[in-house]
Amino acid sequence: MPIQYYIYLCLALFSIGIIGVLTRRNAIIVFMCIELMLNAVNLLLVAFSKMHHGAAIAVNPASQTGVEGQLFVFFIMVVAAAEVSVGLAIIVMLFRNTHSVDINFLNRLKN
Amino acid sequence: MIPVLLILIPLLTGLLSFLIKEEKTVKGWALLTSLVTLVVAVTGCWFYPAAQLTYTTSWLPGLGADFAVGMDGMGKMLCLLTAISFPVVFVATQKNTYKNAGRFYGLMLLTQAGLTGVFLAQDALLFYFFWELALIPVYFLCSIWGGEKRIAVTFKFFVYTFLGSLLMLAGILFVYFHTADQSFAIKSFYQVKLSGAQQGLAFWLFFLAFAIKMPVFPFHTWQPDAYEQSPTAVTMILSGVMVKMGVFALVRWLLPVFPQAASDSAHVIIILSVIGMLYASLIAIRQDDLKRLIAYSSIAHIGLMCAAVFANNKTGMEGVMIQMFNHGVNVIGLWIVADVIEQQLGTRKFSELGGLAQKAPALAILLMVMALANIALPLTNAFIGEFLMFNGLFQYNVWIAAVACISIILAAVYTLNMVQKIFYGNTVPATANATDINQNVQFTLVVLALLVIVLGVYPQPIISLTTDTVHAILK
Amino acid sequence: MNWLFLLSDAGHSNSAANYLPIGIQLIFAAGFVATMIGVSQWVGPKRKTADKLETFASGIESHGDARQPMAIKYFLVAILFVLFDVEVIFFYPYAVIFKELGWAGFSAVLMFVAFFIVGFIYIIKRGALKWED
Amino acid sequence: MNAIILSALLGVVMMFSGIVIKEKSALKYIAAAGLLLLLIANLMHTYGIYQVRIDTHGLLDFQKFGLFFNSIVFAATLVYVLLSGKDIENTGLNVAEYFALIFFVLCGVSILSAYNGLLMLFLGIEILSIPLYILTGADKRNMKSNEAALKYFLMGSFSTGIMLMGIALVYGATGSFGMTPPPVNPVTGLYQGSFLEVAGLLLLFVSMAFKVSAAPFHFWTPDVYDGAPSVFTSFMATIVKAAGFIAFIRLFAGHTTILGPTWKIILSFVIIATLLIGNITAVFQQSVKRMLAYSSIAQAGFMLFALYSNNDLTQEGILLYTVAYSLATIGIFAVLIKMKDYTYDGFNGLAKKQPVLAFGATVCLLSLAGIPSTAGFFAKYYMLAATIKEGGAFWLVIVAVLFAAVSAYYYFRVIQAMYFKDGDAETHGPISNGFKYALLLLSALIVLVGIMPSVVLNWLYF
Amino acid sequence: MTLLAIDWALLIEKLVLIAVIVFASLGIALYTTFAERKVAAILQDRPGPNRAGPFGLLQPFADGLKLIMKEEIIPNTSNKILFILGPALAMTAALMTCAVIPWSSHVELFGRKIDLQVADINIGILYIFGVVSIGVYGIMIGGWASNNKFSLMAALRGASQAISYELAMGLSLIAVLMISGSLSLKTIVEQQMAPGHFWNIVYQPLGFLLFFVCALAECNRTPFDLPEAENELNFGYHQEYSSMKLGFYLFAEYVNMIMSSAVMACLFFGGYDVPFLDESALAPNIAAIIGVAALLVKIIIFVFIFMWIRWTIPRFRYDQLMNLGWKTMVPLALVNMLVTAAVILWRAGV
Repeated sequence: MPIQYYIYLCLALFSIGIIGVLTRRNAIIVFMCIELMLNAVNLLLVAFSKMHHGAAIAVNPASQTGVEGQLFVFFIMVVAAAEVSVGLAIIVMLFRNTHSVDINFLNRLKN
Repeated sequence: MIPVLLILIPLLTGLLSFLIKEEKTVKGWALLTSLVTLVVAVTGCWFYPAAQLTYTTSWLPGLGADFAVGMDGMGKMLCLLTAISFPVVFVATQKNTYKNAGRFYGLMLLTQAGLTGVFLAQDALLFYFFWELALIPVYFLCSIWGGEKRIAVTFKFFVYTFLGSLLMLAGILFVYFHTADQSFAIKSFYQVKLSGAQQGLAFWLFFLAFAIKMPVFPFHTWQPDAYEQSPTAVTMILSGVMVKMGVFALVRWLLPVFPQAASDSAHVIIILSVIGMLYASLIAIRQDDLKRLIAYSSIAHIGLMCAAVFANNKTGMEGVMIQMFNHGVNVIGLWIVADVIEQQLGTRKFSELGGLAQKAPALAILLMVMALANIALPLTNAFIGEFLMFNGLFQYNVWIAAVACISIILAAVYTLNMVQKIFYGNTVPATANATDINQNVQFTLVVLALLVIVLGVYPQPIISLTTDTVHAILK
Repeated sequence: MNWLFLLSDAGHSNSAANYLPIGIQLIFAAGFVATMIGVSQWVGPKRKTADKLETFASGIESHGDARQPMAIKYFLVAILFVLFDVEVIFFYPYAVIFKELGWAGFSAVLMFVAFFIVGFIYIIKRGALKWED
Repeated sequence: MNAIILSALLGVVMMFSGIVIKEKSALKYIAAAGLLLLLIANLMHTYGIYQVRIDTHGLLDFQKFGLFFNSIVFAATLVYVLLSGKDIENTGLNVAEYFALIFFVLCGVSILSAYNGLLMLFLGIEILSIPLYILTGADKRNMKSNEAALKYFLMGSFSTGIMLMGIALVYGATGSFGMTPPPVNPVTGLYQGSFLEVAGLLLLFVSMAFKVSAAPFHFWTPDVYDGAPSVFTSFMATIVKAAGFIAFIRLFAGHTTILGPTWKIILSFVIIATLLIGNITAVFQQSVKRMLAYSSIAQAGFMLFALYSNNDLTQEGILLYTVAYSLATIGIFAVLIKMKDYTYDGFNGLAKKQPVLAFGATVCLLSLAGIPSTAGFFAKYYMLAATIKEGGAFWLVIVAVLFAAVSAYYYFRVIQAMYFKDGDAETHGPISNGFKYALLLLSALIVLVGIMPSVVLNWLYF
Repeated sequence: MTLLAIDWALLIEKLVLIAVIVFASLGIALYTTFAERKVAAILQDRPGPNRAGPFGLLQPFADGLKLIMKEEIIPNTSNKILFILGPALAMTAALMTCAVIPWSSHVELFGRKIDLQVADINIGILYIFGVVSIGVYGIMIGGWASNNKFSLMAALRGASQAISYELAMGLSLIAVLMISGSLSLKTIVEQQMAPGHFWNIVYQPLGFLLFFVCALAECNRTPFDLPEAENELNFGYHQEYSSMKLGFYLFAEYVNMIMSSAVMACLFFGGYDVPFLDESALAPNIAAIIGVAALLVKIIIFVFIFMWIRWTIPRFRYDQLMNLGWKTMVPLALVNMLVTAAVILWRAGV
């Protein structure tokens, strides 16, 4: 499949994530949207990695090009996991204090 | 070594003063050290060859900035003024008491260090450093020991001058990057080649800073309030020495570095100055407050100096040199009188004063000398300066000079009006129990009056001291 | 109909075509489940009463919402799982190629395991895995 | 390499020392000792003495500049721990963990100062950020702290998402995560950047602007800084921010030309917006802590000049800015934490009750305002000088200078409150002598750097 | 025309295979329920179900029919969509697992070589892990949607138990992967069949033990059946369910049991390999049939062991269960992995 399809798909997922972050009010859903953004990137990276790999092995069959893209995905997964745990902990902590996961009330800090 | 000493002595002794708790001790200490500085300054001015009056050591080699200080004619003269002013102020205000006197005198001495540094700096960055350093202690002095509205007023003063100096910093940097050898040294600045537009830009950045400091109309609004609210000792330094920083900087840093822009803008600035002179004089006539009157009168005098600087001819420049020194002497004298009146009688309003001459004849005589000097009557020191300056202004443009001359008449009006209202007429409740001035004040006023008269008759020392500068500038 | 070409290149062992049967099976399984639910819905009797539709609490009337804050321990397990599972994920690629990496790779993994264990000991010491109250 | 490994290990050590050592007050000494060790190890690396040699395959590139930045950061953290260690203890129960997290942040800093490739940039940023989310929420019972943590976390991971998208696009366009600019077009003399790459770089720019809180991506900063426990705000606002700038500059050093002349326009817009919003909003704050939060945005505006100019003065400048800004902010926060009331009025009359505190705070504030003979002056000086040297943006310098004057307004309000107003400034309990000496030492340091910046900078040229 | 390039025969072949495997596993599962009751009866020394058909052999069909014919009840306070989604997900996930299990090598029919494996993907084990984790959603969603305190409690327990043991399971598998060097189940089985190689159980006894315990826990089988601990949580996470939805939950459990037995057989017991028999010497079709039979036998043995354990060993307490999972299984699995790696490297003489 042409690379454009992957780019479009990933951008669509990414945009859904961004729109979700900007419009939703539930902290958990916002959080999920962020994860969606990260996974869109993962997908894109793998697609690009494959693309570069394909281009490289056409020239040199032993080429390792493209490995770094997939490697990056691993790191993103790890970091996402770390973020998930910290984020969950924060949301739980907040929930225990406020009994709500609505981020509208965050405006209270303004004053 | 002399210039370094001139800066270091007040700096270190000032820092030490912070540690002294006893008020009496610190007063004596401050007076002593300022006298030492005076001795050093006098020695430096007349007893040392020029070669020994510069000192350069590496400071920021990466930036092309050195710790370079040196005394040329104008520097000598202003250092002398600074060195004289401080002991005079200390003696005159000996009887005033301050909370935390240690800090007060410490900050005063730091101010002296800063001022001296400004006059001696031979390096643009160093100059900027001292320019700001002189400001900070004054800010604290005024804000802690000043009058009722001190905080707001001083803050205005501070923000104004700080803004000005930041603009100057931008200007300094601008010039710095156009110097041939990327150096802040004054020589490099003098040799810098800038196009007309570049000169214009940098010129105004510098000028704004100096204009705020002097202050020139329309940047003067901070000044009367600040003078009124500051403790008198600080006001003396502010108007006697600090405003000279502005004039000094015009001569030292503006004219030689941007000759083209200076002559291009001269017309605007001179007209502004003259407007300022007349405006300040007119307001001074309407004043009921002694301090504010002196403040406005000071604006008028500074306006004349600024105009004469931009007239850019030998006569005018010589006048400026003389007047810088003399105005300092005169205005300090006036402030001392104002301080005495305020301390003794608790008021500065003319409407509440009168007939003081009967109670305090010595004060009356001495004030009269100062007042006449303020009008620039012949035989007083100010006469020669103002005469030369007007002369220079006439050479520049007859009409402008003619308009400016009106301010002489106005000066006579408000000064004599002041003298009359305070000293003559009937005694009022405030002055009924007044006594004559104490020994300290009498001594300082006599010294100042002597200076007024001696320099009025024989101004040669000052003129010869500064001829080299005048020549250098006009070359 | 571009996706259908997936079917044509089933020769490679590592191509998207290998996953197509899984897709078919998914459709098959989901269809089966849906049918069965539909059938039972259709066949079963429908006599609803208020008692039937209440949540069951052993015959006692149930109070309030069941979705109340629960013990933090469960969250802790979830969080720890996420962390450690990701660490485990790293062993998989290693396990596949560890022979090529040799002892150097082994020492690197030892270091990784050391970090794993350090974290593990830490959570145990901090009492994150203390279940009995 | 020394610093990265050692800081991670020290973090682990701190974690466990919390379990082993029951005496809470001993922890800060361990942390201080650890920092000292870290500093020494980093200096050794700077002089070419390695404890460990690891082939990073070009992922990390240790340059003198980055190593030196590390040293500055470690030293600043040491000062921070010495000054505010006691207050870190008072934040909550998990003291050892706070120190451990600080070490992990430092690990992120060390990566950011040496990264060479987008992978390491990403890792560094995350290693830096994640502990901070936790530190922000360290005051568990305090609702404000919770909210700040959530906000910081959501905003932080959002910007991470954007950054990753940027990285992915750059990777798609160039086929590598390296930072070497693409080849120059022989005809136009410009770098050839495809649409993907430009889009990716812009996304990277946005995300980095988020991290360093440059307008218009600054909005999370005041709330987070305000809500976080003050001790950690001070850490976040200084060391972390400086590290963000280092990363920012490294990232765009080679890439600016791809964006062409638009780059400078965008950047000057961002700079002016940052200065404007930071300064003007700071003027209207009633709480000193919040004012400092906004002023940190304003300072970020100044640091952005380093990005704008990007010449030899920039490196020295950003280092000096880091020193000046970190020291001053750590100092002023250390004093702020001691205060009971964070409003301006809470400082009224501090000079009478606690002259040493007031003096220390004054020196810090003067430095923040950029008064000569304090470190802050040369920091600003370098930024302006670098920009003027770059040429073409003198108007930007003038704007910056005007805002610097505005900044004096709100910094001096604190000084006014301390020295000129009467009041009963209350502190939390008595102030220990150790704290006073440390504060005086800090003031002396600020003045020393302010008069002789070469003591700091000469290291660069040895 | 891309359409022409489609291998229609392959498509049909796969469809048939899928249908056979799915229905076969459903059938086996059906009879496993019967077997469970019989085994229980035998162990408790009683006859067990024996009325429907000879030896009660029609009993499972009677049970199934009953479940279908029951009334659907969806509680008022529940979340309707999730309530249905829960069991559907559990069942679908259970049915999906069998896609990557190699039932035997291949048969040759109509001149075609037909693999007896739905999909030979190179990440087979990861696939199983993925699908099994989706099963946890079934439990969690069901418990949550019921809006019943007991259900929710049980679902939480179930989820935390499942994820805890998944960790140990993943770790214990890595040792097997090191031996085989592949994530494809087919490759793993073929390696064990290759001459000169033994079954992995010989190399990995500890790994097998760990995996077996985890499999018990993943299937919520006693002694790890806390999610449906009748005497404390009424009936567990599915207590609000009735009719076929309940049936799905019960069924899914049995299907899972069979599938984990199959996976264990493939990973540790040579899959469709018959020991001491050279399959390559036989005709492929016969070998395939023998293979399927062998695998089925292995599965049945495992299933029997599962049941045996159920009726012999009492249930764990929650804290015991978690302690076992985190503090014993995980470290043991790690050690097992490292030792395996070291031994293999040492033997390879690198």
